[in-house]
Amino acid sequence: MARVGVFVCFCGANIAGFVDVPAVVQEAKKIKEVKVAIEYKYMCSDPGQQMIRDAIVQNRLTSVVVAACSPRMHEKTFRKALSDAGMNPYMLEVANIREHSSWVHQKDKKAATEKASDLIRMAVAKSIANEQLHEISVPVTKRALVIGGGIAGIQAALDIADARIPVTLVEKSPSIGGRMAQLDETFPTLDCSQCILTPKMVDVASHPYIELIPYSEVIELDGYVGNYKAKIKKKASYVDFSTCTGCGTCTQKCPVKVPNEFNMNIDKRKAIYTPFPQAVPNKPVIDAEHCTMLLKGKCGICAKFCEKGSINFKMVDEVIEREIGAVVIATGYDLWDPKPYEEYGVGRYKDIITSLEFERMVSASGPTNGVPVRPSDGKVPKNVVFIKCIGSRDEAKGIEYCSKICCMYTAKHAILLHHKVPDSHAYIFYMDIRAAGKGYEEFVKRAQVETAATYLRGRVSKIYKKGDKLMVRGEDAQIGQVVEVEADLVVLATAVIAPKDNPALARLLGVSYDKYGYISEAHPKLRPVETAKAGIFLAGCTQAPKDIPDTVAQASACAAKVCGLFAGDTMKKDPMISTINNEYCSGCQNCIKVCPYQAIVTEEIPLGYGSKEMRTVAKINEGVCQGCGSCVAVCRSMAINLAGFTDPQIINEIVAI
Amino acid sequence: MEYSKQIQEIASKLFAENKIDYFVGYKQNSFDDSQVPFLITDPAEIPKLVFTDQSVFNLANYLKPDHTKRKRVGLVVKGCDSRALNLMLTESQVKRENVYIIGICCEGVLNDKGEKAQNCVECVMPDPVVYDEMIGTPAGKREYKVNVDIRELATKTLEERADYFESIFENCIRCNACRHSCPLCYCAKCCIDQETSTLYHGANTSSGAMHALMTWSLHLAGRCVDCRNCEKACPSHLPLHLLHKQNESVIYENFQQHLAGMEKDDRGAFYKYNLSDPDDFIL
Amino acid sequence: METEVKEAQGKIVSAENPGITAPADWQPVIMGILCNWCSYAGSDLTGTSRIQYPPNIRIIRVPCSSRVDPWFIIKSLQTTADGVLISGCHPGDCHYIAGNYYARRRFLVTKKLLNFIGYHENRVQFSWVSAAEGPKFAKVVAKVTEDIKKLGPLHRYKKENF
Amino acid sequence: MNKLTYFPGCSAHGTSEEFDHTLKLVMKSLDVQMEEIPDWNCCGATSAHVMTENLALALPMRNLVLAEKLDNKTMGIACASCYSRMKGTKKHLDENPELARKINSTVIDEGEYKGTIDIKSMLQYCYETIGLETIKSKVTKSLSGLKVACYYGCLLTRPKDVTLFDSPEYPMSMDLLMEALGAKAMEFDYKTECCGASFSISDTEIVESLSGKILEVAKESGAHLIVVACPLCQSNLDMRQPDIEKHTGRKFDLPVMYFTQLMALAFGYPEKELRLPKHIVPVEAALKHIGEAIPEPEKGKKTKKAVEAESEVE
Repeated sequence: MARVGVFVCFCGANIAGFVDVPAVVQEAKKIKEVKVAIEYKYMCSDPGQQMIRDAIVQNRLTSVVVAACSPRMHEKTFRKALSDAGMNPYMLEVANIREHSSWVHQKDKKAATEKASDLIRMAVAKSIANEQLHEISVPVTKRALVIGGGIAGIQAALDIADARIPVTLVEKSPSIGGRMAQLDETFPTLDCSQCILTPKMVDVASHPYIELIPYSEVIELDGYVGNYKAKIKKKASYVDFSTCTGCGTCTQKCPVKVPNEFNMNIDKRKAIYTPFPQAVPNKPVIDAEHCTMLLKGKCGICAKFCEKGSINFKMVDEVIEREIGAVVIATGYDLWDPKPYEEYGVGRYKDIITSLEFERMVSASGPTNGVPVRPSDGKVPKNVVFIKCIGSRDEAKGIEYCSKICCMYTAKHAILLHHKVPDSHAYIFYMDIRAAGKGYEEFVKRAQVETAATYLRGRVSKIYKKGDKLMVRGEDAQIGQVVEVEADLVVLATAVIAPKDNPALARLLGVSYDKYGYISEAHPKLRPVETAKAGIFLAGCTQAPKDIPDTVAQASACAAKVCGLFAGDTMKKDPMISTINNEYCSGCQNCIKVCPYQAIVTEEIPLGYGSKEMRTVAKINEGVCQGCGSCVAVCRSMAINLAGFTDPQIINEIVAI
Repeated sequence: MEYSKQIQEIASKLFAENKIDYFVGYKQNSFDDSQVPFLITDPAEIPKLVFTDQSVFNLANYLKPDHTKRKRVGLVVKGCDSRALNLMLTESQVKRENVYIIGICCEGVLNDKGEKAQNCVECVMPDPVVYDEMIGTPAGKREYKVNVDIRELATKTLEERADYFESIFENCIRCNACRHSCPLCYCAKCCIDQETSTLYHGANTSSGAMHALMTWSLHLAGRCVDCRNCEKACPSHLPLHLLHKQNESVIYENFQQHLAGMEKDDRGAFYKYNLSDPDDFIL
Repeated sequence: METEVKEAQGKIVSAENPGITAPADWQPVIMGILCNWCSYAGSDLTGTSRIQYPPNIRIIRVPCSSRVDPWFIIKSLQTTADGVLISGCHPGDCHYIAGNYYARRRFLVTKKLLNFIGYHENRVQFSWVSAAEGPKFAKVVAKVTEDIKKLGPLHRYKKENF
Repeated sequence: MNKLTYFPGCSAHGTSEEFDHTLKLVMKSLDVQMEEIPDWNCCGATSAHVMTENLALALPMRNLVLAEKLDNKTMGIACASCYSRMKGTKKHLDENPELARKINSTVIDEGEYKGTIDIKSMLQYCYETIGLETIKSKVTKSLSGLKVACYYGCLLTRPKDVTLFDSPEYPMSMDLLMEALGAKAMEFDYKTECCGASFSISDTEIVESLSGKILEVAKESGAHLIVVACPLCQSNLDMRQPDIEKHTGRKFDLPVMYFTQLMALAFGYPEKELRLPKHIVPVEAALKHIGEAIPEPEKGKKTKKAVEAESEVE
């Protein structure tokens, strides 16, 4: 025989003001299973919870009904109170008499009171059918997979690994480092990017808990949070990293020259190459698209000169598997191609370059040894025009959003230009200056004052050639006139866009992405580093344009999330999921058809007791089931039930009034 | 329609080649010209097998696990029966290799008044949709027509309909013959018999019957193939097809003209969805 | 088909069955089954923003509209309720990806079937209410309550003891 | 024998008579029969569409209705702004059939508007319909040695979604046409900049500054003359050149010719057929360059390198 306790909350005047609480309590007392009914000012307060705990013990209650605010508010609080009193927390039912009665029927106290009593009757009836439930614990594989070896991936990997959790870091290019490795100095402090990045890269390579898999891609992911299985394709590098010493002879000897993507194709690299001197791992790979040996079967010079014999032209792609518990997506960003800006003569004029090309030029280790030059004639430019918002904030030609970092790096470029070419002058056409961030506004000021860069507010309408100069015509909105600047070099601050294979990756991981191709977060404010899929997190520009500080912060946040997920050997999970009574299951497998999470599988059980013949029935995968109940409603045999919302519970509610 | 000979030949062939353990067909009734389902294990009985327009029953019913004990069965099916069988295969109640299907291109069977049965007049698919051997010449898919009784009832007032159906439910004696005769009611334990639910389905009252029959028809919505086995089995001669045909017509016109058991791997209208499904009835 | 409701000598005359009348102050009971993530949250919002609506509805919480088995509706109509309102997430917003699409199909067939055997179509109603649509929830409840008041008390298939 | 419905526009019979004349010559030798629309009316350019929208639509619409009567697929338009008005109107009417019916019934008695005809500027017609190969084949006197700057003006390729022809910012069709005639089309950035047309009466100073810019850049490019496809452009750049020179104190003497004139020349018509006297800035000097050898600029080599850049072996 059920023994139910009913605890009615005044919620100050919130409930008591519009519902006759004592009357409600009297009504509750009339229900035959109700052994005790108590009212109190604030049930959620400590004394309130204490009353509940005491009542449970004194009256040997089998279930508890709290009539108060919405269960979405305090269900957890009261469940805790139950378990503190040694009762199964899932024997609690909450009657929502505030949001559903006192607050919405303030003009009719009688009706509100009746309704409150009804809601309590329903809750009592339901609680009688409640079953004791226990948190489900799912085993977790304590290994994280980080996709992308840029600063975001590096930071996330290091932070996770420092917590002694093994990390597999997958990078699709031959070296980690990403975009940040291409930068010269970083705003707003102007500390050299290489100097702060390369030590971290080395840490990654040497960290006992990090498995670095360069020149590879994730091609498959299945399983569920804590129990993913990833397939990783190692692209053939044609160099045996285990024996290669990275001496670099092969790269010197290789006769094939290819545009160097790391330097934005300003100079050449070889067909066997390491992307840049500080590359990690510092081992060369062969670019199969250009190596004459692989293409035509001639040459093979690198192999001749390699003392270790590490070169192996027979090498093929290899697929490896890893069992992992969580994934961090950190695929970074691409830059928008300014081709559509025909009125600027993009593509026709060599002396119009993008910011990243400029960045490589001013980089000390860059193709021009740190001196910006005009691609057309190699002269050092005196007047340089920087144009912002190329593609950004431009529905007509580019994308609507603001790329966030251009204002700052353009200011940086003006300063760097001044450092490298003291007698030069920078003109900056801008729409707005967006310098929100620690030390950012000051940095822009510095560009304007120290380096006397000329900031012109307005769009450039035209660039045309005059002799070997480029005439940049635009509006200066502040003086309301058209101005023309005679430029030696024009630098376009092109928009930040999502990597083009983001959507493909998102589909393969089963996470969602927005119309631009950026990976979507679970909640824009409250869950900014999680995706909607449990156990998959995101860091850096793969979510949206970000500067380095934000990226690093988010990467560390991901690490914290991963560590949280891996705390303890098992994950705790809400027990309100489907359960199958396979005695009743007739194996029609319609539940499998409707389950949105592939949480139902089939299993073979004996036809009858001790029978050799087997029959097929459905089986719930507790780790995957999210408890939506779709399967319950389609199960004609009523073999499936949803813990916490079983048919008996709901029917009890229906018939209780 | 007289295929007794062909069926006998096939049956004896199957037994001879030891392809089957059972053969399920029809046998002439001794006392009148009606027929009864006939399950044989002994080839000697083959001559008793018949098939005419009196072969009304849906023999797919005899593939239910508890009937055939998962043995290999030779089975005679008409168009509608084959659709039911198709669903049983899709819902993995029957192993395809365990059943040898003799599909009949049906010309329609007779009702007890001796005229062509209503469901045969309105039949959309007289040919077998799944078979190992086909007898007769395919007539092809026919145009779907909303059941005549449904159309007639639609013209009645709400109150008239209510009274009519209440009278139907009052006459139900809850013998569950309809369920047992339905090839698609194969559940290991029917929800109506379950301890947890008997309480709610109620006893032998009009409301109990209403609840049971409504639940039953909703479980068959998008699956019922209109073989009318249930009606033939009903001792109170209730027009059980009304509920099923009503659901069928709603599903047909709203969900891409869905008809039960026509294609393989089609589980019925409730086990898939379409983004453009009607939404106007929702506030 | 259905005759319009008549207010005859202070009595409510059922639009479903003119034979049935009820006192003018008769209040229907409406069983509301709401999905946890959109509609229940929406109804909470109605409360927190103090939007008033008729007190006739009794709310049951389920995780998703796809959890609603048609026989909950039949059950309600047979026992305590004069009408049923079922509410879930808008198409595309389902917390469980596609639950409400499956539910939508079942609801349509159930609604038509009930109407077929003699229940007025307004007895059972459905709505999509998002977690942000507090005002809409109030409107929906008001409308459903109004409709069902017109129909008068439900008399058929009521079970006294079970 | 191609047939073409021809809409000359007001200027063709006046200021730009040489355009009209040479166009007819060229079309003859290209074996195209031009049927001028009988009783055509003003396209309403510049004035109508700033007054009332419906008038601005009605005027071109009447022409379209007349054009549809002589059943040719295409209608060719000499003047760029007529072209813009007509094509713009057609697009607008096709998108708003209701409006089309209204205007048609109220003001136009010539018949029903069907919206069947395909509108092309004469340049577009030469480039797309006739094709450069055919034109090359007709060249008897190559213009090699002549450096030209092709000026398209604002309307020939704009707005993009109306004209659906060439690039709105840096079109190349006329340049390629000129190359086909043997002339050298220079890199010219101002090919689509505004010449100040609509101010040519009201505020000549603006015209002078804007057109001046164009002339300046054209001069920079090293061209001997400017090629245009629009009467208004021609008159602005040609007629105003002396004043502009007076103001800027720079000597341009850049003749401004219609592409059809050069085509006629290349097709072997005698110079007198080109109506050269009509030009303010004398043309003869520029045409003397025909036959000169142009020193190959190092630009060509550069591009070759660019090709190698893909992958080269030492």
